[in-house]
Order: sequence, then C-alpha cells, then structure tokens
Amino acid sequence: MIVRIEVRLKKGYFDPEGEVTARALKDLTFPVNNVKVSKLYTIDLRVEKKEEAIKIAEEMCKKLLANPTKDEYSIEVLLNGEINEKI
Amino acid sequence: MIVRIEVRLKKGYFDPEGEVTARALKDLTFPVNNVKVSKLYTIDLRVEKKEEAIKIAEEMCKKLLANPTKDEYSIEVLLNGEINEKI
Amino acid sequence: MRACIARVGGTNCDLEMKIVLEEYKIKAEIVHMKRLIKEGLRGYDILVFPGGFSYGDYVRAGAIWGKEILAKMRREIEEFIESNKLIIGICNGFQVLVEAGVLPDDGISEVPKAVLATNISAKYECRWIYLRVEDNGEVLRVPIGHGEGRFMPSSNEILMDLIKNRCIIFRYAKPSGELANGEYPYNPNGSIYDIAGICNKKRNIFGMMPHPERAFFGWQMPDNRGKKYGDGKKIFDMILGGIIESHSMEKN
Amino acid sequence: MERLMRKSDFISFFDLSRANDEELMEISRTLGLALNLEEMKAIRSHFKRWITDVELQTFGQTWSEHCFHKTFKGTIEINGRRIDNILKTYIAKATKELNKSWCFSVFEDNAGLIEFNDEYLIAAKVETHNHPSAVEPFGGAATGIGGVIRDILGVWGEPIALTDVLCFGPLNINDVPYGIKHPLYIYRGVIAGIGHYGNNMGIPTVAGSIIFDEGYIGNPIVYCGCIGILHKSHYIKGTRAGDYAILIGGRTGRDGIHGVTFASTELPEESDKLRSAVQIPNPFMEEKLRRAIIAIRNERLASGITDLGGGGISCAIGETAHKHNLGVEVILENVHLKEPNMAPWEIWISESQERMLITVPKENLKRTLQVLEEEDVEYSILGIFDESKILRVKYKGILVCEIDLDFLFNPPKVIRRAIDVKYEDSNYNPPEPRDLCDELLSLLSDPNIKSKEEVIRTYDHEVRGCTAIKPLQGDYGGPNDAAVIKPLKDSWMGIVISCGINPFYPDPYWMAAASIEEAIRNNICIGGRRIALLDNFVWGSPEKEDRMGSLLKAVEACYDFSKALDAPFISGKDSLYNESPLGPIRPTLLITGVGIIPDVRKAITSNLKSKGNAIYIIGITKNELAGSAYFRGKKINGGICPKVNAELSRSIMNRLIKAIDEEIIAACHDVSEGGIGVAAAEMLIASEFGMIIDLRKVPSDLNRSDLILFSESQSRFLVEVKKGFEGKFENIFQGIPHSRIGIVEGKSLKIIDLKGNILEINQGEIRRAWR
Ligand SMILES: Nc1ncnc2c1ncn2[C@@H]1O[C@H](COP(=O)(O)OP(=O)(O)O)[C@@H](O)[C@H]1O
Ligand SMILES: [Mg+2]
Repeated sequence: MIVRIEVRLKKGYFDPEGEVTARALKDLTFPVNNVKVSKLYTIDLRVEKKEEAIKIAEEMCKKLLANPTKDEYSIEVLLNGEINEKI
Repeated sequence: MIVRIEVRLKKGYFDPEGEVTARALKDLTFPVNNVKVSKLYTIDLRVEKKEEAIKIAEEMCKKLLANPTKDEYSIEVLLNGEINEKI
Repeated sequence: MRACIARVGGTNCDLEMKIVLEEYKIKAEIVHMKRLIKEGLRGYDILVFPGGFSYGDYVRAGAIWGKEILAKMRREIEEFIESNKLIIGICNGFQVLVEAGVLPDDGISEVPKAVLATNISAKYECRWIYLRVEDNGEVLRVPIGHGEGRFMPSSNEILMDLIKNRCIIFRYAKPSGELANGEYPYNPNGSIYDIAGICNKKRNIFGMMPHPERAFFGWQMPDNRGKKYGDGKKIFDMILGGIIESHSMEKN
Repeated sequence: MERLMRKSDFISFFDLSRANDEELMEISRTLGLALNLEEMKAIRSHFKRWITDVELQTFGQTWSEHCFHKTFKGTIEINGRRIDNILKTYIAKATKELNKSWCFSVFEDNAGLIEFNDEYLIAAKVETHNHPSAVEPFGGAATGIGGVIRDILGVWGEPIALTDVLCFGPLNINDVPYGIKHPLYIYRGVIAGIGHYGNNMGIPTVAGSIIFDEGYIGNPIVYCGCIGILHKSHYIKGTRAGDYAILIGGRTGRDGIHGVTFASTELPEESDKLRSAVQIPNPFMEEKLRRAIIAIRNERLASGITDLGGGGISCAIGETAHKHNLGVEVILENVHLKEPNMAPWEIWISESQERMLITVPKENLKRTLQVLEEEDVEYSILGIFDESKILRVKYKGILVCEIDLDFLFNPPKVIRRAIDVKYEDSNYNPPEPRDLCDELLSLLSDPNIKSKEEVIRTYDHEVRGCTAIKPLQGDYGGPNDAAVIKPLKDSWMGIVISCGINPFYPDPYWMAAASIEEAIRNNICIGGRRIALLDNFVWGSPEKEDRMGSLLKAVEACYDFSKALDAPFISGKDSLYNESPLGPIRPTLLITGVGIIPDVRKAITSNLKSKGNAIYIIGITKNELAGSAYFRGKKINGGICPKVNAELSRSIMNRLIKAIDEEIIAACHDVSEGGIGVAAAEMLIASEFGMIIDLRKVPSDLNRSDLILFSESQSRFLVEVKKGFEGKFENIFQGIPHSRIGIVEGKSLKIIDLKGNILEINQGEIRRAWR
C-alpha cells in the first residue's frame, strides 16, 4: 500500500526556502505572490488495509518525519489506479 | 490562483534521501518497503484562469524548479475550496 | 590580466580564490552579480564562479544562480566564451555552470545536459580525495566539500561525447592512481564514471567539484606541510596555463 | 488580575500599586515574564504610574537569567558565609590578577578579545543552545551556530572558525518518557543543523567533541563556539548622542518570543507546546548580513554594533544606550516585520534570528544604507540616541515605554543558597581483567572515545582555505588534539583551538580542574601557547542548594587553575535551569582554549612519524580512575578522582613547548579518556607505523597493568622524539617525571605488561574498533 505524506511548516512560521524561491521566480518575471515549500514522502508500506496504513503513517510522522512543534502533515493513501501514475 | 507543483526524481533514479529515510523508518520497526522523497511547491500565482496557471507552472518547472536530467514534475491547480485547507 | 570572481548572496569561497589568482599576478576582483548585470564582463579575461551556497542552494544546488545567468547575462557569457576567454566553476560554481547549460557543452544549451545530484550517501561530505588527472595520469590530493556532487549526464551520448572529446579532465581515484570505480569513499559522491571535473571542447570552460584553492599552498595539505605549494597548484597551472601563455604572447 | 488591567488598541496597562503579592506573581506568569516576587515588587515601588506590557516585558527580558546572569552576579550563601558575584570573585578575578597585556577586552563585549599579533585581534565566544535544541534539534542547533557567529560580528570580528561540543543521551536506549525526544532524533537533528548553518555560511567547523550519557537524555547540550579576527582599528565602540540606531538583517516575526525566559526556567513536560521558542534557521540571510557588516566595518562607517540575541531589540538597544551612558528614543513601527498585526511588545522582544543592531553617526548614514542595499540586506531605522539615560519607545505616536536605564540595569540581587558538595575518594578497584587487549579494544569502541568521523565529515572544515591542522588526520581520520587556523595571508602565525570537558569526574572541583587542564594540554600538544580560556557552565536549577553547591566548587576551581596554569579567562557563559522530568542535567563545564603558534608549519600532529623514534611518557600515572572510561565501562562508581597538580602541570607544559620549538618532537598526544592505552592506540590510527611500549617503565606506584594502562591521571603526554635527540629531550625534562617507554616499530601496538608478557593488537584491529 502506498501512502503519501506531506510535511510542511505550520502556519505562522517563516519559510526561508519559500521566500528565496519566490524571489527567484519573480526575478524570472513570473507573476508569483508567494511560495511555500514542503516535503512529500511517497512510502510503500507492507500493510493491506487503508486504516492501518494511515495509522502507521501518523506514527511515522510523530516519530521521525515531522516535528509537531513546527510542522504539520497530511496523509493520503493511493488507490491502486493512482500508483502507476505517481510512483 | 494556487498551484501545487511536485518535483520528483524520474523513475529509475537513485534517491539517496529516500533511501536514508527508509532505513531510519525501518530502524524504528515500521513495515516500510521503500521511500521516495520529493519537493512540493505551493505557489500563489497572480493569474485568474486555470489554463494560464498550468502554463505558467510548466514554464516555472522548465526554467527553474526541475532539472530534466533527473526530475519530473506534476502540476495541480487548487480549487477555491481547497485553498484554505492547504495554504 | 584581469579576473572577475562573481558572487551572489550565499557565495563564500571567493577570498581564497582571489589569493590563488594573485599568486599568478592576475588582478582579481570580487564582484557582486548585481554589478555584473549592470556593468557587464568587459575588461575581464577570466570569469570565476566560486564555491559556496548561492541563494542558500534552495531549489537545487546552483540552480537559482544558473538560471539567473541564463536570463540576464546569456549574450555576455556567450561572447565571453566565443572570444576564448576563460570560465572556471568550482564546487557550487560548477553546479551553477551545469544548471546554466554552460557545461557540458560548447555554447549555452537551452536545457541542462547534466546534473550534480545528491551524493549517494545523502550527506554533505568534507574529505581529502585522490584525483587522477586524465591528461597525464598524475594523482593529486585535494579536498571536496559538498552535498550535491554526483555528476550525471542526461544521456549516454553526452557521456560518450565527453569521453571522446577528452573533456573529462579529473576523475576520482585510489591512492595508487587506480580509478575509484564508484567505490566509496574514493569516489565520494557516486559520480558516473568517477567524474570529478570536466571542460568544454575548446578547453576554456572548466568545472569541478573538488577545491584546488584549498590545497594550493603546502601548509594547507594534510601532510608534507613544509613545501611551498600543494597539489592544487598543479590544477591551476593546468587550467590557467593556456590563457596566461596566450596573454603574454598577445602582449609581446 | 482584570481589576488591575486596562487595554487599548495595541497595548495593555497594569496598575501594580494596587496589586497584592499573588496578583504580582499572576501578572509575571500570565505575561511570561519569569520574574520573581521580589523583582515584581521592585518594579511596583519604582513606578508611580500604570505600567505598560511593553515595559513589563522589558524587565522580564533584561532581568532574566540568560541576559543578566542573575545567579553569577548574585549573592551566594554557604555555611553562613556570603559570596558576592561569583563571576567577578572567581573567574574575572583570575584574569585581573594575571594581568596579561595581550588581553584586549574581556568580559565586556559579546566576545572576548585578545591580541593575535601587534596589529590584529582574535575574538572568541562560546554559547549554549540547549533548550531550543531539545525542542527542535535541527533549528535549535543551527540557530545556536547563527547566534554565536553574530557574537563575533558584534565585536566587528570576521568569523573564521566554528566549534561544537555536544552531549546526548545514549543513542541506543529503548524508550524515553513522554514529552522527551529520543536521543537519536536529537543527535541527527543537531548535527544536521550545525552542518547546515556552518557550511552555508562558509565558516569551517574545526573542533569539538561529542559525549553520550544517560544524564543528557532529558537535557541535551549544544555548545557552539566561534573564533574571529579583526584589525585593532576595526574595533570601534563609541556610540554618541545623535547617532542612529539601525536594525539590520532578517525581518522581525513572532518566532522566538520569550526564548530568554524559556531558557531561564526548567523545561516543562510538554515541550512541544513551546512552539514560539522555535526558530527557523536562515543562514542565507546571515551570510548577506555578514558581508554587509564586514563592509561597514572596513569603511568604518558605524560607531557601534551589537547582536540581537536573547531579549531581541529590547535588550540590544537598552544595553547599547546604557553602556554608553546615553538614552534612546525608539520608533517601534519602523521595524520591518515578517507578519502584520504584531503587538508592540511582541516586536520589542521577538528573538527572530539573523538580526543585528548598528549605530551610525549622521554623516555616515547615507553610505551605510547604500552598503546595506548593495548587499541585499533589509534594515529599519529604529531611532536616535540622546543624552537622557532613558529608554523611550513610541508606537504610532504613543509612548509605550519609558524606563530609567539606571534602574533597568540594577535589578534586585538574588540570593542563592548552597551546600558543600564533595566527592569522597574510595579505594575500590575491580577484579583484574583476563585480557588487556579486549579491554583496550572495547574502550576504543566506547561511543565516548570512538571516532566521530561520521559527524565531522558532514561539517566543512576546509572552507576559507585556512585550516592548517585539521580535525581528522590522514586517510584513516586519526584524531588531533586541537585545530590550527592560519588567519592572515602574510603571516605564518596560527590560532590553536582546543576543548576540555570531563563531566564524569565525580568531584565538581576536580572535574573543573581537569577540564581546564585538558583544554590547555590539548593546545600545548599541537604547539599552542599563550592560551586564553572560555568557560561554559551547564548546570541544573540554581535555586536548588546542591546544584548551587557544585557550581560554586567548579567556579572556585576556575579561579585556582586559571591562576596556577597562567591562562586567563576571556569570556564565557552560563546556562542554568537545565532540568527535565528526568531530573537535573549532569553538571557540565566546557573549557575552550585559544592559543597561538608562531609558525603553522611547525604544528605537531599526533600520528607516529617514523620507525625507530623513541616513545616517552611525561607525568606520573596514579591510581586515579573514578569516572574514568575504564570504570564507567565496568559500571563502577567508586575510585579516586583524578586531580591536578598545577605546579607540575605547568612545568611539564612549559618544557614541552620548549621541546617543540627545538624541533625535536615528531608526534605528541595527550593522555586523557581511556588513559595510556587509548592514547597510544590513537597515535597508530593515522600512521603507517606501530609501536611497542613497556608498562614496567611507566613512572607509577601502581602494581596492576590494567590500572596503569587506563588510569586517567592528569598532566600526561605521550611523545614521539626524533631519533638522535633523546639526550636533548631528557635534558629538557630533567627533574620532571618522564620515561622512555617504547619505540616506533612494526604495524601493531605491542604492550609489555608488568609480568613481562607481550600483548599485541594489530593496526587493523585498532582502526576497526575505533572507527
Ligand atoms: N559565566 C561566565 N563566565 C565568563 N564570562 C562570562 C560569563 N557570563 C558572561 N560572561 C561574559 O560577559 C560578557 C557579556 O555577556 P553576555 O551579556 O551574556 O553576552 P551575550 O549576551 O552576547 O552572550 C561576555 O564577554 C561574556 O563572555
Ligand atoms: Mg551576545
């Protein structure tokens, strides 16, 4: 089962990477207001059930991928059809 | 208009960061087969139309965000309802 | 002879580069990109993109600066190359040249033909490595310091061209001079074909991941510190040799 | 509390005069001031009017432990005795009495300043960033580096080298209590953070150390140090009335609000709730800031500079005005912000990173702003200094703060109580082991002794091209005792940077003595001399008598050994309140040594150089193994604590420098953790040679091979002497315990034990165990 976890800075935190990227894009004359950069983990899990996958994904966020002090995350489970497209 | 651009390694390319993350997750006894790490840019564009946003997003990928040697990308335009949730 | 050492926010190996060029009696100036865009490259014989973390290395190492050059100085750079002047990119500077499409190529390619990808170890690595100079088989010790140094051409043909045209100038090796053959840590980042540095066909654009400017003087080397010069000097002799010669000929 | 409070659009007023004790403390708590009752009362009696939140916050910041060092500057009561200001009474006093002409400015500025040569100064500072790193390891450690770099910029120094000393819980423990992050998570984050910031800034990270112990599970330590260089004429501190106060660098946001009061209290159980204390590092911004400051310095445009650390604008501007006997009027809405709608008090005390304050005379304003624009550095003109000695702050035309600076900088003295803390030596020894080689190999692979190469390689230690002696020696990354930086192009002189840290020695006094000696010893090994010291205390809550007692002992040792070893303190910092649900931190003192060497080409490394050279030990090996790596490995708590004989130590070190200058030394390594055994093995790692040593020849009254091999007696060195110079060497060390114990030969470490048996470990085994 494939889960996709996005880890991003919580609202209110300043994102230097987003800021520099926004400025670079503006410099290249793109009509950009602002940019936020986050990380996306596409993880192949050895589990069968969707609920279980979500539970494990949450655990992974808490234990390693995100720091709840500054990060928030969202979890998505890919259905079979989407796998080919995304992986 | 908000676009979300995922830049990830092309299929078949070795992803060191994914590899290291997979190892760390396995160390924590998670049932992980493998991990891919990609970057997600959430960009607020000063345009009105969806088609235009997609065109600009593609341009941004070509001109800065992706290196075609190793990267591929996918673009998603957020509908109004999703904005609050994701930004 | 005048050299321009270009910089933007995040550049940081400019000073040591200046010291090295001055050893060759070259007048070296450190110039901010803003000024360069305004004033152009006229008057310079050498253009250096030094190491560092230009624009924080956000997006990809060297990408933002590389694309900025493409967007704002393309003609200037093309003319510079055409008039046989010298461009050197070291570490982040090499990444910039690749992202700008300046290397590997002979002009500027619209789409980069290679990339310096994340090291296989997924870590920043600072270590002294052994380089084999492809021209003469000499083995030199110089340090590297980078997290994204895995050279990957975008196709096999590009690699073949590089080999055929003898554009691969430095390769990672073992102390014996035998090639690293991908073996860590001799090849510290997993570069294809142990590539550490390349040049263009005309041999006036050089890019490399190792830092010869940190191994220029004997005292900078890990051992044999009593000698006046270190192994890095040999690399600069080789790169600067051509232009210094042609320059003094012009003058005569 | 409501009855004492009035709110306007963006500001709250409090009537302290009607507040009872409980209400005073409620206000202190609710506003996050961390002020105690006595301090609140002092404020109450000073103000005859309603006081604003901006003012209260100013006191909260300026009077915090972090900004004011209340404990170090307070009064300590012990056994009926009172000691005032232990910083002055012990640490600074040694410096004063040593009275070195080369100490240029000490305990004054953001960093200590000593002469490098006639023209140049060295700036040095070491900070801690423990609490933030416990909550968000990556950001906490990175901003620790960012902060200490700004301390150097804050004395107009060009930062040229970084150090990091880290203490973590054991990486392999299973479970940690709720609310505490696993040591492995902290370790990875901290190391990535330090590398990220230092590498990005292009400043080499050249020295440090990593310690693992259960005592650091709840409270990790992150020490960050920075060394800088400047010309004497660059050092300008002369802010005058009429000068502009300009805030430069990153924008001000809500990040890091109350970081100071956070660092001055214990970590609450759910540290995750403290999100405002988390800062996102932005080295790219700081790199630009550094360029701008160095340009302003070189053109001598400014009259003063200081960093924004704890307490944000409030502390930086208040201190600057106070130091120069001035007042200032600040226009707070001028500050460039990350986010709109910040309350004035938030802007005032925010600890957003990558900001500095410069003061600029009117005639230089235009050029200064031009430099800032050229370097892409944002700025805001905060206000103008005046003669009033009053700190005035206006926000949108309204006066929101008016404080008499003399009152602000004279907080009520705190009184702390202490009890005597001392370790009783016991003469316990473990049963003699069967195989010394196994013991040695297991010590070499002890996480505290083992190579830290995996970490060190992720830090750029070569950038700037000034690193003459590197943290790792040769292809196998052997250990060196100190790093050497060659800061000037036209001089062979170098700066020698070393550390000493021995938190395991059970007696606080001797622990501190050993740390001081180790820092000096490491420096001397390379050829460093004229050594200056920096102290960094990381202790538990000073409000508890035992913690205060051991702190006092350690501070006493600082005075005694700084004097006796002729090495003045020039700067330092304390981080107190390191307590977690698991209890207090293991009291930890880091000593950083900064020496000089006349010619970097003559610096000595620790790897064996050539076959046939004699190996000497200098110093006496005693039964001193309490807290040693050997005893800890065997889980033994007793033993005799290693002590320092200052007179012997000093005379050994003076002679060693003489021998180094006579160029008769091929290699030198100090004997510390793991004793002679580990020191000898380490000399093989980066060498192509081995050695044989005879324990029967080691000056010692011990009668057991294992104790001789692993004793951690201080003031000892293993030295490889160049062939033919043995006589000269022995002459230099006449009257000092020393002995020729072996020779460089073969490719293994051979040890002859007290019974005459030859034990052998080959080089490969040593490297495998250690790396
Ligand atoms: N415990 C200490 N030991 C030695 N010096 C100290 C100690 N605490 C503070 N100092 C010195 O006092 C001076 C001012 O300290 P401080 O205001 O804390 O500086 P900063 O806030 O820039 O770190 C500095 O030179 C600092 O090194
Ligand atoms: Mg400071």
